[in-house]
Amino acid sequence: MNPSLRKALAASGPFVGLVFVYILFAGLTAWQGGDSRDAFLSLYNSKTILTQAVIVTIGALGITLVIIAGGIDLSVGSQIALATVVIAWCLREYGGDTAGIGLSLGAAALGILACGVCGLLNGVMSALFRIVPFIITLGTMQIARGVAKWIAEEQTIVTPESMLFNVMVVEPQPDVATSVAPGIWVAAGLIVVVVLTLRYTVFGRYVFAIGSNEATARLCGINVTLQRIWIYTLCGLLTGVAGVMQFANLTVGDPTAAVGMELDIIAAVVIGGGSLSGGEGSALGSVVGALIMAVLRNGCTMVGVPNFVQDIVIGVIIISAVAVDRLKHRATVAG
Amino acid sequence: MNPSLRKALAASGPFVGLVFVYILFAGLTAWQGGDSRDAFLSLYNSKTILTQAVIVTIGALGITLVIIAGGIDLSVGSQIALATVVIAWCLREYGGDTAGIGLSLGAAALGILACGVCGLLNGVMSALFRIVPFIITLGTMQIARGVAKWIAEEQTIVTPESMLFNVMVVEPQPDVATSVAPGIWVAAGLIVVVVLTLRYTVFGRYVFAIGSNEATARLCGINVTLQRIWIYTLCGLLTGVAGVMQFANLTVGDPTAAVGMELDIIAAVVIGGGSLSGGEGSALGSVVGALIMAVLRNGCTMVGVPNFVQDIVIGVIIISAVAVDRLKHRATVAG
Amino acid sequence: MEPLLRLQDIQKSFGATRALKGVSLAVRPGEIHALIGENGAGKSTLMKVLSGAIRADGGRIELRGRPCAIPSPAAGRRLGIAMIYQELTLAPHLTVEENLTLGIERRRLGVVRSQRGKIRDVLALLQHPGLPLDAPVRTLGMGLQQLIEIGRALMSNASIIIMDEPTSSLSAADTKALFTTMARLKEAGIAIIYISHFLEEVMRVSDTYTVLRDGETVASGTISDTTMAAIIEAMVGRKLTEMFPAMAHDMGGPVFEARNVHGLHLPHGVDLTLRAGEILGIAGLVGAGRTETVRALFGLDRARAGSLCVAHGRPCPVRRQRPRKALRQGLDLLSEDRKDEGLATAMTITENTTLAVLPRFAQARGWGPLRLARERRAVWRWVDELNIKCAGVDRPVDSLSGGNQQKVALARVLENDGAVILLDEPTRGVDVGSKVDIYRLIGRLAREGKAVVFISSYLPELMGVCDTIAVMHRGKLSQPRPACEWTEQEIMRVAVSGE
Amino acid sequence: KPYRIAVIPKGTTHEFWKSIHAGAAKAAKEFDVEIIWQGPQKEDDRELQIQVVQSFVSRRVDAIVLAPLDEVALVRPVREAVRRGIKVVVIDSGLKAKGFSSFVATDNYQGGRMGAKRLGEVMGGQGKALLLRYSEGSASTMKREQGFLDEMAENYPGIELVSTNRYAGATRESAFKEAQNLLTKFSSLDGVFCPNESSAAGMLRALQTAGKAGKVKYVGFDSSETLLNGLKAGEMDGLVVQNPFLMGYLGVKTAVEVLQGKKVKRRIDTGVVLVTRENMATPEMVELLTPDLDKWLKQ
Ligand SMILES: Nc1ncnc2c1ncn2[C@@H]1O[C@H](COP(=O)(O)OP(=O)(O)OP(=O)(O)O)[C@@H](O)[C@H]1O
Ligand SMILES: Nc1ncnc2c1ncn2[C@@H]1O[C@H](COP(=O)(O)OP(=O)(O)OP(=O)(O)O)[C@@H](O)[C@H]1O
Ligand SMILES: [Mg+2]
Ligand SMILES: [Mg+2]
Repeated sequence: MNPSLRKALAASGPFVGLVFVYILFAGLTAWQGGDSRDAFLSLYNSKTILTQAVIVTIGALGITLVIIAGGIDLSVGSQIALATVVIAWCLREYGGDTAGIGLSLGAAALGILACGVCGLLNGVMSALFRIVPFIITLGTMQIARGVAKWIAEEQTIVTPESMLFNVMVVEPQPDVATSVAPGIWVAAGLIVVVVLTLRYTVFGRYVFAIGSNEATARLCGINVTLQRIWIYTLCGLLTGVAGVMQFANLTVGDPTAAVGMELDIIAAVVIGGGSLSGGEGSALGSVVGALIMAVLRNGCTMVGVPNFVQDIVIGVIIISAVAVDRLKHRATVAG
Repeated sequence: MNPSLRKALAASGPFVGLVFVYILFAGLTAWQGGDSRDAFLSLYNSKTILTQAVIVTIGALGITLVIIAGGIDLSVGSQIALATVVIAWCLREYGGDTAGIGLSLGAAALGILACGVCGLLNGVMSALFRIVPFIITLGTMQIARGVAKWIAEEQTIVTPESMLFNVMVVEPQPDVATSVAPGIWVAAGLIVVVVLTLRYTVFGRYVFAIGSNEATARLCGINVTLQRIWIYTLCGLLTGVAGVMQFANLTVGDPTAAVGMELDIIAAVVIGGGSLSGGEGSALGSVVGALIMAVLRNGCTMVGVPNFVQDIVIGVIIISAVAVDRLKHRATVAG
Repeated sequence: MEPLLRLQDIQKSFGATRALKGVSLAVRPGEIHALIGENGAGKSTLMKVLSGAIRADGGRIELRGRPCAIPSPAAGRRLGIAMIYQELTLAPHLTVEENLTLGIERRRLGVVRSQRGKIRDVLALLQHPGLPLDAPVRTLGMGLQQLIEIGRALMSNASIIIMDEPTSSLSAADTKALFTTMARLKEAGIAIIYISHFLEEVMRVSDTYTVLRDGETVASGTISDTTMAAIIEAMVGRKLTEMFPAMAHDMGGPVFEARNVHGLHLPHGVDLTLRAGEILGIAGLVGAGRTETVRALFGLDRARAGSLCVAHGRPCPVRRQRPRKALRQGLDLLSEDRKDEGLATAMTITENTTLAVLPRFAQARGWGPLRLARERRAVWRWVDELNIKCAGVDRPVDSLSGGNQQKVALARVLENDGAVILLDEPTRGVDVGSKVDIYRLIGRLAREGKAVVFISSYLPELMGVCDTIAVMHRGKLSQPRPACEWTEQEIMRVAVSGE
Repeated sequence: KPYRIAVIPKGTTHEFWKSIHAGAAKAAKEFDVEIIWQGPQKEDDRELQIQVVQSFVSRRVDAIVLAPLDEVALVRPVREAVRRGIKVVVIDSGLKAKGFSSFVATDNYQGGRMGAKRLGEVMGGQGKALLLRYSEGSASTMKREQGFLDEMAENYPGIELVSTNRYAGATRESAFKEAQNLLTKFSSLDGVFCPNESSAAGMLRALQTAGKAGKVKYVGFDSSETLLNGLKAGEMDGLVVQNPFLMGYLGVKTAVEVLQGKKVKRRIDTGVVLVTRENMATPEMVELLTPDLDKWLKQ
């Protein structure tokens, strides 16, 4: 088979799922009629879905790297909370009534950096002590959350007006079709960067190699320890960007934000074809996974089905995504 | 070295930790003086700590089995919520103003059974499809939560008075030293059962064998698939008992209960010497791990330190417990 | 000509095992140097030292006359040493191209630059120009994977290429292509160290040779000055008559029959009959399919066809065989892979010994509590009888030396007390003293009327211990003949050529 | 020796609780007692709040001032506290128990009606409106929601309530997402009501990001910096405000009186007021809305 076709097909699984979910809800809302009929398919709603998917998408980009390299990161949710708090603290301390562009960007950078440090710690500890990353990141999950509460003095931090507030506005200029939240552009940019990195750079190739067969990677002269530290740090930095988006959403620093979001993000990666045993996964797949979750959430509200249906559907989708993948693999091996 | 001594020493790590934490807080409260000085060391407070540890302890017993066998279960928190809801639903539907003993026990049994079914599903799916249990249980985590919300119609379920309410009363008869919550007796009984099962039964030995080296287990004629289904089912049933305790604590069926508790429980098991790569762990160790967490929580409230300190301390303890264990192993290998 | 590479007095120990006791070797540019020795002689270890995968405990490495250190595989590659490992070391999810260039990517600003031109040259050299570069290697067969492994070594502009049994899973055509390639590399002045058990191939392609035995150099020279017989003599070496204690035993009627066993991959149509008290040795080269035969009989690997019958029981199709069932039939297997399969090394001696028969030690037909005291007594019996050196039966198995670990694995088989016992390389990685204990034990089993299959790549022990010997060649088992009718040269000949 | 009184809020991250804290601190200073401020951080963590109460029972404080997260789940620990001779004053939300000394709270039902009245007025008595509920099982907000619905049904028949069954969840984050989706679904909306601070803040943010702030009539409940800014900017049309500062103050004061053996009322109303853009600058409103918290907390 043509190789690029093969790759496309492999990646198409989640994409087909996305289309299916979208059509399903379009059908449901149409059948239901009333207000929700056109609302779901409207351009504005698409923008809403995309905006809502931004945070999980960016987080998923980071975790995709980690998962491809055979690791896991449970501390992402806490890191996002930490980022919102650091940003808000920065704006409150140094901003007057309104924070200028410079300060806003500086605060965002600081938030991203804080997460980068968390990632660095994850990487160093799991590489040096050779502890399962599950435990390490379970620990940093608690620690990052604690530090966030500390900085915030266990409150939400209210900040002066800042340009960051506008990053997640669904439609900055109403009725302009191309006007979408700046956060979407950021996410799009990062997607491109991560996709290109994974596909075309030496680093990206090493990520796959380490996850696929660590011993081989070592024998081929790859400094696995160093690469792993890099991978976790990058994941942290990306998580930090997701944190900036979360802050833009909340407009306050909230140390209790994003509890459990790591599991959402991991689910997105897995739905998108990532394998927890490493070596498999794609940034685009993870993005599609995040979109599937966002469409599900949005669609459920549109149709007005209760939350519990949403929970159950997400659970079933996670399991079947992986089961289908496994059966596909088995077929390949047998054939 | 004497073998039982060896085992005792190996298990002593977490126990030393527990004593350390207890003495630390005794010291802190004494130093702080005032009312909290005697309060922490009081009999009543010990009862409180034990009562508070009951749920995590029973949950940890189940997960200990799973972790020793080389698996993981993320659905425990949701299962606990499901159990509370099933019990409450049962009491509300069939109880009048007060629920009799028979009904109460029946409801509890039903709650336990519901979790057993979740465990069975986990086991069957991870054994048959050979999907990483992380994903399977991530899926059932969502599904169980959704079903709980469904049954509860997204509300808390208020129930008539039932004898179950008394299971977690810290001191049923005031000022009687031996009067402790019935839940503690239940937990103690289960601890004994699980310890004996792991140590003295064929099944317990198989649990270790599967986690230690699955290929060997297969070579020795162990039906690994079947055993694994058993292990997850047992974990589910134990989780169900934890759910009964949670219900006794809340006295309502709460579909949003115990979010993230699985991570607490896994942390307890890991602090108690369980290894996520399987083959290692002990029921007593996990119990000590759960107690460490309970003492930490209680002590932090007693001393009046903020929540964030507690979070950070727990995180540090998780990581260092495992790091110390790893260094010890390395030392053994070198020596 | 000045040697390109000179190894002097290289030593390496793994715990108590002295894998290399002081090996020396010299290779000149444009030379194919054969490294020959029995299983476990230390060939792979020596080459891993050379490539930087492991560090030697002592000795000198000189490259182009200058001493150098090779602390890591990366360093080895920089020095121009490329290695083809015996166990495949590919990243299964990566594509052919990615595997070929792994670790030697050409880059500009971190971006990988295509080396397709060079890849095409290399594949053409291997006579597989059409290999799909974008296919993940796990979708390719074993043979092609081996080719990619070879290709990766060719990619790295190496001046020395080490090939550790490159042809063990290559087809005849690919093997021929590889030899052509080697000839071209040789013309280009590249030195090749070639490890193979296929002595005929070795004789055909190499210029010089070194024979290793038990971690020492025992012979070296030019191929044209020697004969295959002389090399085998050097490999097999010592006289060990006293090593094989004679245990008189009688043979009874047949207790085991297998007909026409086909595995998924190997073997092809194996027939096997065992009599009570018979010790059947199976010889063969690595990869001949001996392990797969006994695994299929025991139900550990899926089989394609065949039937078996233990101790006059009902015949049973091999496809339906399961380990549990086999154990109940009285069939038992000692795995060749002690560390990853044979033993749960983190568990105690007791637990390992009784794992297969545990319900026997529990009350109420396996449902009740274990009788720990009785279990320990049973294990102590084996510890005494097999002379297992341990600090107690509650020590974890990984605290024991390799030989004693193997005895624990044997104790498990003995505890099960089956009528037919399949021993796959029971003496691999075991020191000489323990080997004698194991031989004695095998003799005792036969005396008790059990039928034993003894797989080994070490010919003297087969000759010394077995009643009958059969030889396996590429999945086909020869007719068993009494051991006294074989010579080692004869076995080697059949193993290499198949007739 | 001064009395020690534990004050246990529902959560610690909302500004509402900061005001309660300040009020309690003021009372503590005034009556020379020591207060201990501790609570769960997420407003749906019943389990943790139970543990906090239990720990204070162990610690044998003299009295507990508690804002229960659940009107049933907290009954048992409160009963245990009472049995061990600890006085309990319940604030903010109801508790289905006997034995506690007094209930100091806003009349939430009236508050809900007040909000409905304001929304009905600014909408001119007609149009489509929606109610975004807070979280499952919270007694106080359920009363507000009920009051809102009753007032609407009785006095504003011209207003169609298009959605009353969706919950915002316990955090701003969850409220924001839910509100975003609801606003998309009901594109032609004239009025919105939210029953507490986190749901109101989430909704306000959703209106802002959807570009509908100021266009949709919007009445919320509780005050915070975020919400007051919204009011000032004309993005909100009214806030039904409780007096958390007073609630904290009266909660502790009542507890002290109980401890001193004085007789206290079973039910103490702390009142609600409607804040609008017009009246928010009056001195009494300023005092109510932005009490000088730091004065009481920074010591
Ligand atoms: N990592 C290790 N740990 C312990 N012992 C080892 C290790 N690697 C090799 N050995 C031992 O060192 C000895 C030499 O092994 P080596 O693999 O070098 O043999 P070889 O000559 O390549 O054999 P073969 O022909 O089977 O490949 C053997 O006894 C082996 O068991
Ligand atoms: N799943 C597989 N697919 C393809 N080839 C395989 C597979 N498993 C094993 N092989 C190959 O089959 C051959 C037979 O291996 P086997 O282990 O049975 O040989 P053996 O004679 O027992 O050798 P040894 O002396 O190493 O024990 C080897 O070349 C091996 O690489
Ligand atoms: Mg070798
Ligand atoms: Mg073999």
